[in-house]
Amino acid sequence: MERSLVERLIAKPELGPLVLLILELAVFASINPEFLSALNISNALTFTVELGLIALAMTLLMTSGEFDLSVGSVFGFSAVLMWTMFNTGLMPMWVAFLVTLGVALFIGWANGMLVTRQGIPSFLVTLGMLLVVRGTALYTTQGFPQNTWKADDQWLAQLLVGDATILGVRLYMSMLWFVLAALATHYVLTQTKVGNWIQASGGNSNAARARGVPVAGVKILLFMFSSAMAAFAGIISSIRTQAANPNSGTGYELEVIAMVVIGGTVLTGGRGTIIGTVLGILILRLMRNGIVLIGVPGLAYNIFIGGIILGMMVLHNYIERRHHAGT
Amino acid sequence: MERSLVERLIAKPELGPLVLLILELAVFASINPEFLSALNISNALTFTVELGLIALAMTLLMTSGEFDLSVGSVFGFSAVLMWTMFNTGLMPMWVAFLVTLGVALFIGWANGMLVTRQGIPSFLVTLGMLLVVRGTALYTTQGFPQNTWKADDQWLAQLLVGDATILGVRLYMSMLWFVLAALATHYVLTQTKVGNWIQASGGNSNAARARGVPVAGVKILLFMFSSAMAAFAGIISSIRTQAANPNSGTGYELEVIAMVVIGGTVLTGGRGTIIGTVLGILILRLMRNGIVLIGVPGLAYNIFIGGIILGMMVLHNYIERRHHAGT
Amino acid sequence: QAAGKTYYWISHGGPADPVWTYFLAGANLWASDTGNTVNTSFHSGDVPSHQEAMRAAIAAKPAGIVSTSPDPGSLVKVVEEARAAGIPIINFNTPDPSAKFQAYVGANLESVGRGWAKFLADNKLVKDGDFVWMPVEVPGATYGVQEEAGAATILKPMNVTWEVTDATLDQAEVINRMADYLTANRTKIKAIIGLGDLVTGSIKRVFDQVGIKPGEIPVVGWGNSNDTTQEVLNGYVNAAQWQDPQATSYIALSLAAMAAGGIPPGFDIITGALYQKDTAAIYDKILSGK
Amino acid sequence: MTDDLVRMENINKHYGRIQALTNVSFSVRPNEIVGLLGDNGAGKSTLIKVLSGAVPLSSGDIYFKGRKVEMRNTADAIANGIETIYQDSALVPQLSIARNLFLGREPTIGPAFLNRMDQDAMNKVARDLLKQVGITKNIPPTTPIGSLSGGERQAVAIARAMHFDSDLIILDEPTNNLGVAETQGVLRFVRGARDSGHSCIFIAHNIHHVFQVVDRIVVMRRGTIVADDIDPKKMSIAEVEDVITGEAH
Amino acid sequence: MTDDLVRMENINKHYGRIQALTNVSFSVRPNEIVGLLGDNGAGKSTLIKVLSGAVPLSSGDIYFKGRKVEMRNTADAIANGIETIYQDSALVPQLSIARNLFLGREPTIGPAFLNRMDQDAMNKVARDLLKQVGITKNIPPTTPIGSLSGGERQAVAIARAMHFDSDLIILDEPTNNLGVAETQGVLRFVRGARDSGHSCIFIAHNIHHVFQVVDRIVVMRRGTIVADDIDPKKMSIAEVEDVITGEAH
Ligand SMILES: Nc1ncnc2c1ncn2[C@@H]1O[C@H](COP(=O)(O)OP(=O)(O)OP(=O)(O)O)[C@@H](O)[C@H]1O
Ligand SMILES: Nc1ncnc2c1ncn2[C@@H]1O[C@H](COP(=O)(O)OP(=O)(O)OP(=O)(O)O)[C@@H](O)[C@H]1O
Ligand SMILES: [Mg+2]
Ligand SMILES: [Mg+2]
Repeated sequence: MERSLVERLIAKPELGPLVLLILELAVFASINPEFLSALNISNALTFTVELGLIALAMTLLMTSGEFDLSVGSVFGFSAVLMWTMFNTGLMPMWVAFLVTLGVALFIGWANGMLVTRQGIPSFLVTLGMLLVVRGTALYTTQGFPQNTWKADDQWLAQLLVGDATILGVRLYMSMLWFVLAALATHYVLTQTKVGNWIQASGGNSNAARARGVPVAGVKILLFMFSSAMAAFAGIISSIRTQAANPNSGTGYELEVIAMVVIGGTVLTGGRGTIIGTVLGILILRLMRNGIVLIGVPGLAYNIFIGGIILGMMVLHNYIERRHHAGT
Repeated sequence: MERSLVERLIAKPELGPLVLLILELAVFASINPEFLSALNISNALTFTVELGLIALAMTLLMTSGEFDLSVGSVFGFSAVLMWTMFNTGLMPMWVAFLVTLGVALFIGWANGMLVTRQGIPSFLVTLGMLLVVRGTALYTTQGFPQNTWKADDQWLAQLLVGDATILGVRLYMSMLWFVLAALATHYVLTQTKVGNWIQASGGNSNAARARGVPVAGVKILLFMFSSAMAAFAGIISSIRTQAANPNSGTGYELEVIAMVVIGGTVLTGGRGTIIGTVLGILILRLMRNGIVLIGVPGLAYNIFIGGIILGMMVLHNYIERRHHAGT
Repeated sequence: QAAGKTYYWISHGGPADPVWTYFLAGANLWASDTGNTVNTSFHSGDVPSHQEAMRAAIAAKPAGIVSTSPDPGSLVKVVEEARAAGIPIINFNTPDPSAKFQAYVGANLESVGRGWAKFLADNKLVKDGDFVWMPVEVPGATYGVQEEAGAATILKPMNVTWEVTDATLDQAEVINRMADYLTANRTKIKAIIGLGDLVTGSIKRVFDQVGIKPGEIPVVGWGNSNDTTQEVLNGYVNAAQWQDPQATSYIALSLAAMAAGGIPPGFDIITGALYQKDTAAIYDKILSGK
Repeated sequence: MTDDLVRMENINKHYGRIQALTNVSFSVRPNEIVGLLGDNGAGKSTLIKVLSGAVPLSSGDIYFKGRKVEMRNTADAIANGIETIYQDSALVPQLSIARNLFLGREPTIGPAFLNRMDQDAMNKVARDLLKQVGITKNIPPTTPIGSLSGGERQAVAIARAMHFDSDLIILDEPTNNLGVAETQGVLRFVRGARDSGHSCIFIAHNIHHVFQVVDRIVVMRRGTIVADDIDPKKMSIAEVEDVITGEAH
Repeated sequence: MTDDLVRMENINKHYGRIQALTNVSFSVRPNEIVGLLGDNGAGKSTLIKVLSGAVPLSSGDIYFKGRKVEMRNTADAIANGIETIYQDSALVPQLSIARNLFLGREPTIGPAFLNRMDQDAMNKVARDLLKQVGITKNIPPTTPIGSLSGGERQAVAIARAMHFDSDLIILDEPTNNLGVAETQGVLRFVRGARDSGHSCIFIAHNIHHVFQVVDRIVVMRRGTIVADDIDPKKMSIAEVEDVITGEAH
């Protein structure tokens, strides 16, 4: 009983998030048309992609059954690290950039080793790492933010976040990086051997191991990937916002995980979808942007964010039910 | 092949945390004897028990396979709510107290319903609830802290946090409440039918359901319990610190969960231990206290906390291995 | 008042940092006085989201924007965009000379820090070789950094040493950590500078818990919260800095409105005063009057 | 035939797109052992899951002792006196043997509000039951299920059915994983159940076992019932196998 | 006898306090089907788990083709050409049938660095294999394992062993859950394996099945081997059952 294409589309787990996104756009746009203005769209997108990069990596990691709370502090730390090395004239920017990525990879590797070899739950490992990394950023800088003036005339800076205005919409290079990353991760998860191993590791690690899948290896790799992406995002963000503050990135971990989960990836692993994550990213970020735009009082901000998340999940759940009746 | 008492003790999962705690005490005390001074002990304990009350409830909840990120904001919200109602002269303190607990129970109920009936992962539900509750606290108070000076002459305040000085150590009533709560929860988890249902719900909810265990009911109840305890702790804390600040409790959720996990309760449910949690609570809080006391540079604080958590888990894991070799 | 225009009031503060509640109150008061709409938002020091809000505001084409500066240099581009869009934009609470704001309203944080140190020095509360403790809610946030820098200009020459410690924004945690630190270094600490309102407001509670008598250790710091004025009145805090939070917001918005009306403000307005027991009553009235 | 213990009429069940049961009518008389046979995917487990409230039915009626009943969840079924052992034996690996045996119906001791389990009693009963099922090696009833062998787990599941005497006992492939001794234990138990007036639905692929105990054989294929009144005394194993595989004539 | 395919010598294995294997020596010759019998908890699964690297042994040696080998993990075993089907059939419920079949050894297509799975090939092979095992009803190979019936899952596990022809194929109670047709499929496969020169360890409680295929029967009891060279042609089922239950004389 092969299913028709239409049926397959409807049955896709991404349907829920998609409907939510469209609904959201409609509502905000109707309240304040500015919401769809070129200017606003480009604004909304810029920061979106920076968190998005992390969310993509987190999707793979969560599909393999682990998650990483330390991304937020790696985000802040790496920017500080790179700029310190660069500003103090220790090395040219691109070297500093590579060194920073190297450090991030090491952090991820450490997370992975502790989780897989020591069998410590990833919650504790990455929570501990969060504190260590954040602390290091604070201690080394003594809390002073790094200035990032000299960035503009750097080819690397241009390559990472250079912007171009296309039909009135200001687009940053980072958009491009995000799209590429999204395509790549989607390909890996759905088309490759490794993708199959990732899902198996999350779905039933014993079974995977019994088949000779290097579960530990896969997870370590993904931890490294998520750290690296966090660092990459942190650097991009610091160049764009022209600020490298040891505190930046605080609390991003929860937001990123929320994006991934809203997208339909399961917290406990085994099932993951990049398309869903992309939708989840847009849903959450546009919501934040829209709320400011329609002028919700600052202190009520959280009420709306939270309320909408809950409402959306109920709706999402309703849609799911409609289409998988019985099961 | 019944095992001997000694063997059973050694095989207990709580052994790990216990060793860690003793080690910790030894190290800190040796570096700075002040650590064991009456004054310091009472300081360390006061706040400890307030977080501890939440951790106890969280242990039961996590054993049933769910967790609650909203406890932190309920902690802050309930204090604000009670004091607003009391200060504005709406009602006498004890009524305000009961009403607040009622509201907290409702919040927990809402969490439980969304998780069990709607099948939304508790991560999202409680994250959303976290934001809504925090937001409400901020919006309704416009961010203004509620003053709590009038508390002292209230019998309820005395009952909750009245303090007595025993052999130079200033002890608060809250200590007593914590001990009672610990005993009660331990009894429930290990001795009662409900306790068996809690473990079953977390271990294999399908099996539990198949046996006619009201899994949803159990979880809803536990969500309500954890909210109520968070509120109770929040109120106690507000009376002691003489401040009801709408954003107090921020980030407690992670700390509390960390306590529970360090104690040996599994994030994924099925296995939980109150004794372990109590040890976990002491380990984490005394660590925070000890680090400051041995004079770690202020900004390096987090580095040490994180580092010690990681180190401890590795050690813990080592101890476990030693005693359950083979398995 | 359908006629009212829309203004954006954007802050890097934490929504429940006591002092910010007074800034907010000022903004709301201005709104009701003038019948204009003021959209407010807090960003707890998160630069990207602060910028995002600014841009969202610019997109909404309001009559004017008033904003704090989360980090030196972090708003340069955004401000340019606002100017380009012809939207009046005023800086308040935390100055950022590098960005082309039309005007700044608020305290000069470096001089505030210098003021505290000077007070300690002038009143012989610290001498050569002493140690000063500087608790702060969020290490690395602009306000603490600039105040520390300011204080340094006085303390360094006297070769007084100091340490900044992380107290967090959580009341219970603040008390807990400060109590711990005090217990540990009680003998060493000769004076305390509270770099933020929450920490300064917690001095009484901390002293009580550790068992230190009011005045035993001299304290200076921020005085924009009810708690602190009480502490000044009761002798826990020797001198506290008032920065006219409501006034700051009110004037900043007024300047924006003025600029919107076509009168360009070509000047900064520096607010603030260091008060002691004798004058504390005034501020107590303002604050408890909510 | 209101003398039926349970009667299911025109049951339909589909999982999403998959139709697992089509217009199935099935009944069990008091004090009767029915053997339910059929190839893989025939719908046996689904049928008994519907009957025991484990999965909701798409359409159809269920009568228990002549009275129409709603099986909204397993609790309903248990309340009606239906005890089920599922194929994917539903045990909680972290819990001890005894705690699993009594899960959902733990005996209590002391004042009710204390809600205290009588663990000693539970362990004692558990020990005896394991013997009855034929587990010779003595395994402490406090051993967590997780550390038992495949068959030992199955045995525990069986033991549970033995203990709570219900009107209808449903066994979905109970002899899987079981060794010689244990299997004999189960079959003995089933006969005993009938002798003491209970009814039983017995699902198994090992026809030898089925033939040793059942009074009547029902055969399913592709979600429908193809034969519902085969008398094991009047038919050979080979013939029944033909019916199952659909080569009957 | 260095002509053994595998030889395990003085194997000991304990889980914590529980001694599951005591001084077990066991060997399989090339091109031979060994039936491994024993009551529940006898140690059969543990023995083959040790052999396939699924659990570490406490002491003892393993020789493969005369060469001493370390079985640190299942990857080692697979590398040595040992294919195992565990009793608690190790499948990933979320993954499709095809993805499960090839898990760990997915065929790739296109340039290596793209690491791309050849999903069409996988699906095609999967479809054929399901037929071979005897699943008549056509189930799309993209169906997630989670929505299969007990026996259908078992069949998938078997199919896997069929596809990758390894020197030694270990089947731990493969006929559990299987219907008549499917069971015949498995037995046919085992015979075929031998005819094409492979060896096989066949664990089952259903002695009828064992007798239909094996060359030699080994019996375990309480973690030791009590008989290791029974010729099914020279002994009756009843006699073997006695050996298993320990009533031999
Ligand atoms: N949860 C489910 N989701 C989707 N389809 C299912 C589900 N459970 C069973 N099915 C399908 O329903 C049909 C009947 O399954 P069922 O388990 O009742 O068969 P069975 O007779 O018990 O087979 P077996 O003897 O192998 O256990 C099968 O085709 C199976 O694929
Ligand atoms: N993970 C484990 N932890 C502790 N004990 C175990 C574990 N696995 C098996 N055992 C014990 O080891 C002994 C042998 O188990 P094993 O699974 O090898 O038996 P078996 O012969 O396969 O039985 P069955 O025919 O029921 O599958 C049993 O007593 C069992 O309780
Ligand atoms: Mg079945
Ligand atoms: Mg076995």
